[in-house]
Amino acid sequence: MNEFLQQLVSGIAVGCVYALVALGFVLIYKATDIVNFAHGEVMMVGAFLGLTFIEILKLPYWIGLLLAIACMTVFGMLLNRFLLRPLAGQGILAVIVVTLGLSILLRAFASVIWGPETFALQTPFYNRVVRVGEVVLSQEHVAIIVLTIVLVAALYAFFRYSRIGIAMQATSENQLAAYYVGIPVQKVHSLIWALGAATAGVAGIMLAPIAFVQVNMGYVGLKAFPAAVLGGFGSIPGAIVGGVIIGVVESMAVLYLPEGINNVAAYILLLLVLMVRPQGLFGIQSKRRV
Amino acid sequence: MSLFQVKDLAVHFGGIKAVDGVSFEVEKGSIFTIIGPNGAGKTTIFNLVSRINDPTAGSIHFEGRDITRVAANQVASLGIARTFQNIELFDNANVMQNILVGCHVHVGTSLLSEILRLPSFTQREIESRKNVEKIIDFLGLDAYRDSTVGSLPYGLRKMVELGRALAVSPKLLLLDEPSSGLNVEETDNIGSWIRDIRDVLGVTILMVEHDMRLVSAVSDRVLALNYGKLLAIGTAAQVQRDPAVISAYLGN
Amino acid sequence: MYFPKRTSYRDDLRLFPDRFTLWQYLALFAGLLLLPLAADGYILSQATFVFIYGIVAVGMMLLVGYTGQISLGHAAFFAVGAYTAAVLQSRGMAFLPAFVAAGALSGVVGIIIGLPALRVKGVYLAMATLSFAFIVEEVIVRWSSVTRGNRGMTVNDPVIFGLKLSGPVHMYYLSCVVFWLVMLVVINVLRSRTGRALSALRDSDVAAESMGINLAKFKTTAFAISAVATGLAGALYAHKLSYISPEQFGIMVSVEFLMMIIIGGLGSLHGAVFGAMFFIVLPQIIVGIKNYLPTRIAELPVLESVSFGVLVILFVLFEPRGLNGYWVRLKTYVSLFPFYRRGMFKRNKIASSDLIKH
Amino acid sequence: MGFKKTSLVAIAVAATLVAANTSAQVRGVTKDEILLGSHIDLSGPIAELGRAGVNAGKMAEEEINAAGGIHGRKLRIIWEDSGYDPKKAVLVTQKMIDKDGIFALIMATGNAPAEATYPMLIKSGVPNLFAWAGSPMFTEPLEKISFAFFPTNGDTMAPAVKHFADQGKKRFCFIYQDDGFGADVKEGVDRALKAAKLQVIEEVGYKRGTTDFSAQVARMQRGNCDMLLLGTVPAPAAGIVQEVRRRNWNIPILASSNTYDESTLRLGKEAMEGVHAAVVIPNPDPDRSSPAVKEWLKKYQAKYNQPGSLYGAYGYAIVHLAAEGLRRAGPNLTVDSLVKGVESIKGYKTLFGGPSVNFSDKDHKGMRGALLYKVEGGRWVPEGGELQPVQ
Repeated sequence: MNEFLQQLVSGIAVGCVYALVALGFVLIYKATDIVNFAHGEVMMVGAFLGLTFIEILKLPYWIGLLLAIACMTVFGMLLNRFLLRPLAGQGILAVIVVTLGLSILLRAFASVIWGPETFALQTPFYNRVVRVGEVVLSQEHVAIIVLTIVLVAALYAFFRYSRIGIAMQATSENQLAAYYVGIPVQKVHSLIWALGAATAGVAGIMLAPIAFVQVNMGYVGLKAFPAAVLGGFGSIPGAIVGGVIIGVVESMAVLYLPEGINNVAAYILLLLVLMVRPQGLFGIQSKRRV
Repeated sequence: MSLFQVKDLAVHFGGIKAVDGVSFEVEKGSIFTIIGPNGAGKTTIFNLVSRINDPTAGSIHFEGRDITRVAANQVASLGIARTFQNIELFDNANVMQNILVGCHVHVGTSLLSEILRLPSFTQREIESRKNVEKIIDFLGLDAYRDSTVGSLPYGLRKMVELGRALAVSPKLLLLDEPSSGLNVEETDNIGSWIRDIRDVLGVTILMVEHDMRLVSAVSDRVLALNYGKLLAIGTAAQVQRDPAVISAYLGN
Repeated sequence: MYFPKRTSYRDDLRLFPDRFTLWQYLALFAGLLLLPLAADGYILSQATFVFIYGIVAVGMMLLVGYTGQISLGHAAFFAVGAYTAAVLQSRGMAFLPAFVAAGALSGVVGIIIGLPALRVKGVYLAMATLSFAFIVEEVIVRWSSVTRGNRGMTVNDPVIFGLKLSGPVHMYYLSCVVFWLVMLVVINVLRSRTGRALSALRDSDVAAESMGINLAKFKTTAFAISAVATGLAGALYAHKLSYISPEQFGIMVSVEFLMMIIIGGLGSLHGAVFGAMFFIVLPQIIVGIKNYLPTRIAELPVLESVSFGVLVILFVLFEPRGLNGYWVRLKTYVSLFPFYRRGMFKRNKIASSDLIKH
Repeated sequence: MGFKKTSLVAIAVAATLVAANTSAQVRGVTKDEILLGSHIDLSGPIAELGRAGVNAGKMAEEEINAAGGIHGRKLRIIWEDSGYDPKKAVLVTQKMIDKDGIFALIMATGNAPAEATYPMLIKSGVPNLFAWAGSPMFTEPLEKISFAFFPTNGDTMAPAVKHFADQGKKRFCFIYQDDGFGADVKEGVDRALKAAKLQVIEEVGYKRGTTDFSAQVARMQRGNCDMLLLGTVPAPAAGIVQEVRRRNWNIPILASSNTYDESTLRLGKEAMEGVHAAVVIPNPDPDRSSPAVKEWLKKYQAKYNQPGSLYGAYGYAIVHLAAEGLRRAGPNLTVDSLVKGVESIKGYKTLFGGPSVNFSDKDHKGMRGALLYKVEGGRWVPEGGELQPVQ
């Protein structure tokens, strides 16, 4: 039982990381119709920035975290401006290929700038544990979950109440209409990218203490996509739930299922969803009109 | 017994009743036109007939057979072909190939015979090319046989789409706003093409159109539609005189 | 410029539209046939890999370029082909039947992996195929009683009618022959009813359906043919390397396949072949360039992946017709000399650049 | 059909040509030069290792030539980049065989690339000397012209596992990387436990790039084992060990040779204390190794102004071992005399220590035993002497 609870918690923690990455590219997809296959690598960049501030420049953890997030927003805007805006109106294949190319480039540049080695990122929670009765939980896991909840709550409030947040929603719903009512669509897009990159960055920095920081950590992005589809692409709560589900399923699979299933659990889920309910758990299906 | 009947046809998208209990019949060899303001549900009826959407209620009969539930890709083989409001051509292929696609249901070569280029294949292929050649002559597209459709001007592409529909050698031809995007002169041409298609090829025509000049020029019967409801049905003149129709167009 | 002049419908169906093209290809075949007399094993091995990846590219082009179905799962077909051939021959089956079986089995897998295409398209399809590829890879790892799992397995030399094919020269001829056979099949499919149906459903599935084209059937056909080709290539790859392990069939392989045809130029078989050539030759080019670069940069381990990524992005954004675009322009330039004018391809560019938009 | 006939003719012709240029005197050996080739990763995932290996390899090459070469012949080694890609490895090796005409391939680096090029070497009769890869393929089954220096990952792990079994450990749990490398370690673990009439209680694999090991560790905890074995590379090892200690589960841990690396300590920090590792060659250590090694470190530092590493040590040792084999082959160097020469090497010790290297006409494995190291005060320190191999 304790074993189960502990696994549940660490599963949720990993799921939260998936969820944040998924959330990032769902935001971007909704607003700009661009599916960013490089979002895992964006997360990786975030982790490396965190590393730079916290380990290399020896800044306090929280300050380093904030600085990294700040840099990520800028990074997101730059990506949007120089790579993805030119993609506007291009087809899905173009988007897939360009973002895949981007992921290759980001990995390459990271290994040039920071080197191919693996790095450790110290956190205030390093190797501490929380005891809840018999259950022993790693503070790193708990921290991830708490941070995610806070972040999601903040985002929710932002979209619900802030003027720009509402503008973003409008743009996601219908770009043309938004444009007509005088929303600066371009600006909103780059803000969305900023937001998407920032959430990914947070995910990366939170993942760092358990998975370390290294060039290939971006492959987590491959789990985020099933998460997003599971929640019905384009639904933000969906992305969160999807991420957590996948995290939990994976870690349970290691414990209770034959070897190897855990490696493909996420993808089996994805296929099931696509076959049975392509619109996902939360999404709504739209048909092309002639 | 008319060629084509629609009984109490209705379809709802969410709350909206796009088509709401419409019934009409199309006589063999006639030209039947559906008119109505934008969003009246004209194209939706076409999409129901060509089975892109499923009706919520009602039935569609063609040659006395109920086709309300046949698969979308079966419609053509029954002898119903259509064109689209904003052209749906295969832009990267040339005119010849586009129209050849129209022959799809008639060629019926097996993958194996295609790979091995069996005589049966060659012979079928040649037949369909002869057939296409006739259509190209008929529509006077000879000059553009090998040009990529994507690079043709709008008017010509409309003709190509018409040709593709004819290649199905349909008994019933659905034309979705044949005049849209054409200038006056081109519209008149289209008018005469439509009549020729009926008179020469003996194809029954069901069309959606808003250019009243064209409508009154070619239609035998006209149906006016608004908010998915039937307003009036009769000759062009009758319908145009109908107060309900007038108020619908004036929008009060 | 060259205008087709036809006197009968048969002329439309010719493999080579005119004598000139026919002679060009005969010359090419002769060249390929005699290459081993001139070239050493190194060149031949490169040529062999070009043929092998050419087969993959042609298969992918049929699916992605002509049918508009995105696949990130072709590594799976490659793997299935390779392992089927390897396993069957290790259990004493002769090369030819094993080779056919490799194609057939990956064809079946292709149909399965193609199933999502009946429900979803675009990025969903890309992800579905990717997921299947992961699962196939995992199956190969787990099914170690047959595949030796992670240990990988050695592959016997193919034996055809008692002739043991080992060494670069034999593999060169083998893959050359297979390449042209696959090419011929794909060409024949593309220029007949099926081919027209495929590009029809790419350009407008609604219109295609209203013309009586059974989308499900033809999407599946496309996946099957593409998978068979890739599977055969996989079998050849297995023989060329004579050792295979699951690690050689990771997702990056699928990604590379996709990028290969993008760089080559979507919607053209020439493009597919150019893509394959480029893919094999790029590393040599880079090695060549390295000598002229300052050591600081030449030392960078990532040079190759960077140039690959950059090129792909540039091609998509600025030359959607890929290398084939340049080829076509060169040909027209030569045939029109001196009347070639810039911007001659504006319209077609619009037309073909939206191949990539599906 | 014409095509076929002509092609067969051409095959025949080409084949004879190929045959012709192979049956020259001895390929790659002239009266004043011996030409060797190597493919190694300089641009891929293990480029770091590759660079160090090549640097040190070149160092060795120069020393040997400075000392007058081998029976008057200078040694020349071509270093080709494989990028850890089997396809590229095959291409460059084909080039070295056909274009450069190398006498032998040494130090083929990385499991996948080295395994991919092995068959073509055997086919074309080019000796495969001392691949830098833990795969058993090169010596099992015994192949006349193929010699290993590097013990298989299993051969290194087995003696260490056996050692702890003899010390009375009964219940072994095993976490391994789910790929070729992990499979090799697993083979060694099973071999050792079989020899001790035991078996693994719980085992689980993880894929490269796994983010969180808590599930794997939790699964191990079920087995209530008395020793945890790791078939891992540095980063995951550190991750797993931290997770184990975090659950304050203080079970003794033995890790495979790849874990024996400074980065494991850097990542795992104090959690790594007390972890054992099977070791092939000890890390060249500026303050604790022999004067000769210190000398080597100085030379390396001077030549490349970066510290010499364990990877450098491997490259250096492999080239010198090859030279030893060539020397023993005598003045008239042929493939056969080389084989005789290498097979006559007994009790050879590398500059850096490690188990002794022994060859015979029945055994081409070279190193078989292992050393045992342990983390103490944040560094790897040796425990006892050389462990005897497990058959």
